[in-house]
Amino acid sequence: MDVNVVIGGPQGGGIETAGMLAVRTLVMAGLEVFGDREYHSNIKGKHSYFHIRAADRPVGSIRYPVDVLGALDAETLGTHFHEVKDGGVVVYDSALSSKSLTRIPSLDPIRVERLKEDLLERKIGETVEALSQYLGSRGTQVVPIPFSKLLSEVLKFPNPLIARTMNTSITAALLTLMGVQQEAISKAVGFLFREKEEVAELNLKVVEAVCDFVKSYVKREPVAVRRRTERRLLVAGNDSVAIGKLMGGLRLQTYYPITPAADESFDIEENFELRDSAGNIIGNPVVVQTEDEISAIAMAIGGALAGTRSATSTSGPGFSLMAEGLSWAGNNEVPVVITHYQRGGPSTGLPTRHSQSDLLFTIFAGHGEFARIVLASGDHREAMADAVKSLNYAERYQVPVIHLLDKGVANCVTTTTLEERFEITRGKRFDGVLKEGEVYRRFRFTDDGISPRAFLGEETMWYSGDEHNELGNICEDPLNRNRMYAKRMEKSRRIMEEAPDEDKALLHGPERYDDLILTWGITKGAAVDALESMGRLGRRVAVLQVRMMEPFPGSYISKFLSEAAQVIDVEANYLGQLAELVRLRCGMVVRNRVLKYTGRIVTEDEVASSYERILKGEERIVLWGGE
Amino acid sequence: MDVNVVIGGPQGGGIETAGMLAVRTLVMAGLEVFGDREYHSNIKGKHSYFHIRAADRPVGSIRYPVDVLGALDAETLGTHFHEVKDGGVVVYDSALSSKSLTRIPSLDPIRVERLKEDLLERKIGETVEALSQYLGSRGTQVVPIPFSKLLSEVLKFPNPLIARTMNTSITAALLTLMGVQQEAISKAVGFLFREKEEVAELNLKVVEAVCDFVKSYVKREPVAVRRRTERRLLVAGNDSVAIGKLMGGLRLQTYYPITPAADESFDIEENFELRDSAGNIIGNPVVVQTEDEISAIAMAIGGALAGTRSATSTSGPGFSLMAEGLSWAGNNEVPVVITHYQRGGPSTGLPTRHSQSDLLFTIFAGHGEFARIVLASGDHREAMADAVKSLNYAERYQVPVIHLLDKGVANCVTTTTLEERFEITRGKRFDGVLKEGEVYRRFRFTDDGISPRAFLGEETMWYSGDEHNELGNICEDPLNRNRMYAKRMEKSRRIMEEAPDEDKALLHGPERYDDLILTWGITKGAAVDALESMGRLGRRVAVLQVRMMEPFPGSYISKFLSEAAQVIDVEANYLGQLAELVRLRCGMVVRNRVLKYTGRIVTEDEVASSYERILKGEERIVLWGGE
Amino acid sequence: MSSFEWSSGVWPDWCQGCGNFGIFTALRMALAEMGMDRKRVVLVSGIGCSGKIPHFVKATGVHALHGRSIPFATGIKIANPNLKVVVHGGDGDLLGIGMGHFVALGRRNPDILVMIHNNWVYGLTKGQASPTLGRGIRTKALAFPNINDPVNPILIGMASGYTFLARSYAYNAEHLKEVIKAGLSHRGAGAIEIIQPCPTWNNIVNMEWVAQNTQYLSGWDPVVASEDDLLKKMQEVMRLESMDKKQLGIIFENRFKETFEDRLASINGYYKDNPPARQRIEDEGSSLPVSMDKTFGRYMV
Amino acid sequence: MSSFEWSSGVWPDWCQGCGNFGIFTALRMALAEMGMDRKRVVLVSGIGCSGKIPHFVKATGVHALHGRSIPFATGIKIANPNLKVVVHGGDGDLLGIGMGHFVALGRRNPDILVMIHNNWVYGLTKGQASPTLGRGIRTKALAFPNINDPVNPILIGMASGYTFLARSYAYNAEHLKEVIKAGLSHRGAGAIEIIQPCPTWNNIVNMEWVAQNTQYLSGWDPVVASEDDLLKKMQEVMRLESMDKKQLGIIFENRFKETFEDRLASINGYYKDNPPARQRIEDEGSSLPVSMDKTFGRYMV
Ligand SMILES: Cc1ncc(C[n+]2csc(CCOP(=O)(O)OP(=O)(O)O)c2C)c(N)n1
Ligand SMILES: Cc1ncc(C[n+]2csc(CCOP(=O)(O)OP(=O)(O)O)c2C)c(N)n1
Ligand code: SF4
Ligand code: SF4
Ligand SMILES: [Mg+2]
Ligand SMILES: [Mg+2]
Repeated sequence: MDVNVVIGGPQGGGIETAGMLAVRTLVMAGLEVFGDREYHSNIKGKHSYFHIRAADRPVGSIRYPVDVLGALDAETLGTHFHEVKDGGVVVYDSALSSKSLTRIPSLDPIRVERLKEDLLERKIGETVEALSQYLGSRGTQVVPIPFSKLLSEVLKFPNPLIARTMNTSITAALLTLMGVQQEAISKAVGFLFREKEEVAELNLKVVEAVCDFVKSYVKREPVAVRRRTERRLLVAGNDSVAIGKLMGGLRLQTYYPITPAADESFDIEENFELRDSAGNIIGNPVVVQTEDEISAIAMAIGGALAGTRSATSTSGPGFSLMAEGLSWAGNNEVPVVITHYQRGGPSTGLPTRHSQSDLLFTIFAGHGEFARIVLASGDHREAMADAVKSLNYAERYQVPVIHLLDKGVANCVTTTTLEERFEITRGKRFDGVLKEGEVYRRFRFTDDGISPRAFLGEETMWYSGDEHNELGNICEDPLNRNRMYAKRMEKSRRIMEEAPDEDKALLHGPERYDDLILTWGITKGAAVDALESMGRLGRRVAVLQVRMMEPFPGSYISKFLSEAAQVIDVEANYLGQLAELVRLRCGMVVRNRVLKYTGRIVTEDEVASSYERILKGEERIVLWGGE
Repeated sequence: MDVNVVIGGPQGGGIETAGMLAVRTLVMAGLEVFGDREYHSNIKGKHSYFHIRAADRPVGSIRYPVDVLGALDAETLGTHFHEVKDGGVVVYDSALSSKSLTRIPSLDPIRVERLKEDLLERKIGETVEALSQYLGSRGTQVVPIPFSKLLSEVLKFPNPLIARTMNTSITAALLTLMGVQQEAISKAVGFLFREKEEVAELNLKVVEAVCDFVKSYVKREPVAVRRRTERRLLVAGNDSVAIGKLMGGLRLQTYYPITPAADESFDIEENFELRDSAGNIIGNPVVVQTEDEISAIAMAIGGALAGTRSATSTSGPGFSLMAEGLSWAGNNEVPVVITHYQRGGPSTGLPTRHSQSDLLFTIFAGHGEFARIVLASGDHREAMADAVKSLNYAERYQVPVIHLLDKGVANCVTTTTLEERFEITRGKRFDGVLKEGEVYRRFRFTDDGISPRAFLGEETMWYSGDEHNELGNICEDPLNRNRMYAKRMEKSRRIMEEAPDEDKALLHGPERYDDLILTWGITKGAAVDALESMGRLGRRVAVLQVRMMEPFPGSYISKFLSEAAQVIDVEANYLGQLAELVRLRCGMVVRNRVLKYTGRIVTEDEVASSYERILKGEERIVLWGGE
Repeated sequence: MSSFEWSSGVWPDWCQGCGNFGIFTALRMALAEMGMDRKRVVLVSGIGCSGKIPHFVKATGVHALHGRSIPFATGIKIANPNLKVVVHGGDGDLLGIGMGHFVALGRRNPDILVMIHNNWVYGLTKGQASPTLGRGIRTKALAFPNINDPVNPILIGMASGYTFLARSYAYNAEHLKEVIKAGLSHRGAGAIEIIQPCPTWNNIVNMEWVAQNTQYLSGWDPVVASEDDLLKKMQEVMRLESMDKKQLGIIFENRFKETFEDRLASINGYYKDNPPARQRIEDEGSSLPVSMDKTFGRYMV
Repeated sequence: MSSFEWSSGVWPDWCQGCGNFGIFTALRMALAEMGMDRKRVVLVSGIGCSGKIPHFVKATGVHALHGRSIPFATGIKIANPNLKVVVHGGDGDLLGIGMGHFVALGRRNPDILVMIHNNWVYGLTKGQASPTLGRGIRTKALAFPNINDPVNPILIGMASGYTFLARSYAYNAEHLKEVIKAGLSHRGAGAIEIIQPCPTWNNIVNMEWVAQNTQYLSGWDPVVASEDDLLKKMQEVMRLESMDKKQLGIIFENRFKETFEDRLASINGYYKDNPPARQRIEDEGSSLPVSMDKTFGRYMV
């Protein structure tokens, strides 16, 4: 089983709940689920949708065309109808039938033009009615449901309530049409509204009424519920990172609100009572909303100096503002973590859309030279573990760590397994022993280049953004300069020597391969999912997902690349930044690049078909799928 | 002739004037002069010195050991004595004789330790007296002059006045000892103090008295005064850029004070009345000191939108803060110029010292992807011309331009010739013609990718940091996104195609060479000056100075590199950032790297001797010369 | 010209009932009634729901960076003082991340009017506390009651040297329009705090709250009568601002301070006739024939 | 412990006659007299001549970034409220580039004392006008008289919610010491404007100027007596600050406002006993045994 569903409607119109309801239902039915949220930089009114894929094997991407489309408004129908499989299912409120598809004020004028052309070409009229006839004629099962009538007649709901439960209605209908049992839907509803009993009850009634009504339309096999025993988490990437940070000992999170990072801080704030299995509080983090990102990085540094595991979480514009603070942290060997969720740039760009276009910037951000770690997660499980690793790396090497994520990971939801314990390494600590007359030297030269760290309050010490001597006092002496500079820089070499392979890169697929897909971040999911269909072309294909971006595991990566006949870079930016980085660090040219910068995530089929096109001789492929 | 002089003393103690007096005198004597200023991040008291090289051929670097040392204090003697040639000259106030060399509170403890060891090893006592005996024993001409006595007896100067003219005294003495005629010194004094008649007079008297006294010590040939007819400018790089900007039509400069950039803004402010040859005002720029660098870039962008040639000038920390604004300018195709003078990093680093460590940062700064130009000047003449070019490039391609300089160029002084006219190209302008009902589209798609630009006030228009349509209104449509993104990015290709070779890189030395020194910025001067001595090793050596760093002229550079048996990268940073960039853009590995990050500029002899060491098989050489 | 003609035609994507609609309406009415030349009107905005407003207005719009609308606007105004430059931003934008620039504007006093869309929250990022939210208040999206004290834009504005300060209410378009007109007529740095309900995130400040917690100024003369009157007026403003209810209307106006444009002209005699954006900088593709001796004489050897 | 014992031994590289020497002396005297535990004292500074002071003091020093000492300090204080955190910065640092943070500190009211080394210039970058320099004044390095209005740190501080505000003079070490001691004893955000002569760049503010333009407060009670007294006190402060002469002494103290530490404790019951820097986060190299159900139950399926 491998089903793709889109539920769309106006932003703020309950799409979020609809999507989470569908996701949870499908998860409860024992399926593997991956859900992608797409929304405008807008609070209410613009088009938004949830794309859900459910399968009986783990998935990390979405696919087009979709099997089922649920529309809360006419805009959704006009926008997505062309993405529905012939033979698929389309559900909407029959009240929409007479609506125009093109006279919709929230629709971008460019989109209106394109839609008009499309309708004209396909010879479809401009109403929902006309569209549904067209779809029907292509074998699609079109199910306009008279929800209002149904809910007012069966449940005696007043109009506003009908509007408010429209999302549940549509979702219940489409899940039923997919063959999902009512019980699973009801369970999910119960969970989602667990804190609002009344709301839950109303929605449960809606589910009942709708399922009852839709039953007769069901043409699909019932989805068999698989019982699973292992405990899993259903999370967005933001949640994953929050959980990882909490498990990893984070106790100070600073942030300035920005999409798609802010939810993580919300999460930490709400989960703040860490309890052990006996129910006792074992610590609680402080989350501080700062006046700007400059303050966010500065406060996090302050916390780190005081010995607290500290992090800040941001996206591109905020990260730009942190460049100066990052450079201070580099100079002062501060173990601070910046969680950076990339979104569409440049500038404000596409603030709620996906991107992987800050890779090179994170590696070189901040004036001057200093060691840093940039660790990029490719899925939700990694995001959680890497949040812990980032905190560990930071303290172990006394360097700033950038945990690099993207809007894809941040906002997509999926299930992941649970590690109950993570390794925590706090690095070299000052043992409190000083000889008579000796003064604690924060930046003492040592054999391994790491100075024992005392926290503020444990000893007197100095920090300075200026070049400094071992004590931390300003020093412009050229020879001290050479030594202190090298002490900081040589950490990169050390980190590379000591980092485990799994932190450097992961190979997915066969160990011996003809061709290799090079990728990172959420795009990995699409590449891995595409392995099977790519494999059908007669060549062995594997996916190399790079994780450590700085220091870059050049020779480790080179080894994999050099074993491939063709390397194909797939990522969500214009330049092919990972391919550029590979050229810089490995001296190898990856000419084949499959790129997407529309702000929508790369899909499984885009990877598969691009691979095919590359085999046929194309070099640079620019993708554009998804609305 | 090729003479090197160091004049040192406490910061704020007149070293600046002493150096400029010596420089001007030597220039007036018809010599080619290059002067390097070294000073701590301190206003008064820490050690500071001016290193001047005078030769009968153009020079762009300094050399060690030096021929003459003039010391205003004991610290200078202790710090620099080891840099004086055997047979050189050392001048100081005889009143210093009994001073200790090591008990000096302003001296860095690390330096004290090293000095003590050095003195011990050389078996020198810890006083100035002892040192001067040692130097005398090595054939150095030591000239302690009883200035106080001289000036009080001959000129009847009171003590404070003696102190205040000590710099002129020492300078006059050392110039005389070098064989410079009194007339040249007096002329230079007259010029330097041209706006303060009384001070000029006093100093002229000092010169007379000192020259008279020193005459008998002179062992050198008199420096023959060469009369030169061509008009020249004696400038620091800051001045060069200021002049270039004014000639280039800059009319709004915003800045937040920072070393070593701020002097440029002072310069513009003071030169603000641009007059034509008839003496009429032809325009005057506005210089605004902003509340921070974020504001500086934002205001400059504002000015550029209004149609004013606008720039801001900064160094590392300020540039870090401008990353977000830069990204906005990239997204909105704003012709704004950032003049970036690199200094020692990371963070506050060595704020008054030289560095070339922001190269990769300037290329990748700012979140998201967008086209920009990074143009690096290698000397004062280029700095001036490139200031104009930067303004031209910015408007022609509607991109932000980073004019990349370093503390070396900023603060070193030298002469340069004068171009009285520069080309000015303002790029594609909106012609004011709109069809009935047509609205001006700031971001119109055109064949050459450049939209005709209207200034604010000429039409209504929109700008947005969000992705936008042709009108400039927010647009999240994926296909518009792809087009608008590509429109911005493809400028890089166009720029590379159209840029003249001289803006890409310059080859110095023989056109056919065995080995090639790869370098940029002020370091070019040392490499070019070293050509002659490197040539003596039996191999043909040339210097390739890269100027355009982004977009990078990969194939142009590759051609030069591939013709060399050995390529040796020389620059003032730790990584060898230009070599890294070459690897990234040309795919060529430059293994030999000569690097200096003490904050002191690379000298001619360091290049020459490093080349020799490289030929002998060393790969990475870290330099540390200069105090 | 009717206010309708000041609509760009771009669909305003604010939530139903958002106070920004009221501001949008009042702004257009003010521009229309004042007969402004749309080419000369430049609306500069920050990032936030509020920051989108320039797209909807048929005048020039510069949708700048979060917190940086003021320096963008200042650069525009300095380069071309003939433009009418107006700033729109959220409370987070102008008084949080942008506070440094907000204060700097007062110190310069250019002829720029700043409209603060005050909804007590970060609207576009989903309802976090903004700097104007009262301590102890917990709006919809907050996990805990707010623990920061609010800033009062009027008091901060006064301490920063603004020469025009007013407060109005987004749903009273008529009042707001008049206040905007007064602000646009004032020469110097002005700030209008606009109480802007955000029905989506701010469940405290609704019409009822406004009815109970605001009051229209009456009998209040905001204008500083003489330089000697300044202290008294400022003390009075402080009193007004410490009242339980927020005062609506023009609160403070000081006409004695030179604008930044005048100050620039005072040190740069050519500025008024020849501001940067109006200057000639080339002559048939060449730089102007500068006299080296007169201009750069000090560098010549 | 004598004040001498609070010297680190690093040579202070200020110019002869610099007011920073006075501040350095007074600070050490205050720390000595209060018998502070040097390990618990953290001096956080910005960049500038002023910013170097922590290097010279034998306590912990964090020489941070230009304009960012306040957020550095805030982070330190939040992580470990048991530290005594003091901020030193220049007028440019704290009131120019750092103004946004200066205001934010007032809104939070943590127990942090800010010392503003006010010399009216950017000392370390060679004498440009700082935000406190009066309009029309032309100090040594300026090409033209200053065209910006000065900010008054006391008034901005008051508008921002500071609970302790004072002014003193660098060359009156005794007075300054007492003011610092009062500031260190106050619980909450405090700011001391220290008139700090800069003989190198500021040729206006010298001893004579100070003698003629300042006056020691006498008979002034800075303490807000009751919440109802607040407005009156603030109005009075405004009067004091509009006088021709700068008032020296403690100008304003409000003891009614909770500190940020208290506020954090109010929403986070474990904060006081268990602040971030004191929390256990691992158990023999492993993360603590968090109860998944109790803590992350909402994500479980
Ligand atoms: C540097 C930066 N940080 C964060 C953001 C994310 N952001 C977008 S809007 C906004 C705040 C909006 O609040 P406010 O200024 O009050 O405007 P409102 O939406 O309430 O009108 C923020 C923080 C950003 N765009 N840029
Ligand atoms: C981001 C940044 N911009 C600029 C500078 C350069 N800078 C160093 S000190 C200083 C200003 C000093 O003035 P002030 O804060 O008044 O301190 P003072 O030297 O007068 O004590 C500046 C702008 C910097 N270090 N960092
Ligand atoms: S979130 Fe609030 S401020 Fe933003 S558009 Fe909606 S109602 Fe208006
Ligand atoms: S420049 Fe001014 S503030 Fe700086 S050390 Fe010298 S006198 Fe002090
Ligand atoms: Mg707001
Ligand atoms: Mg200062």
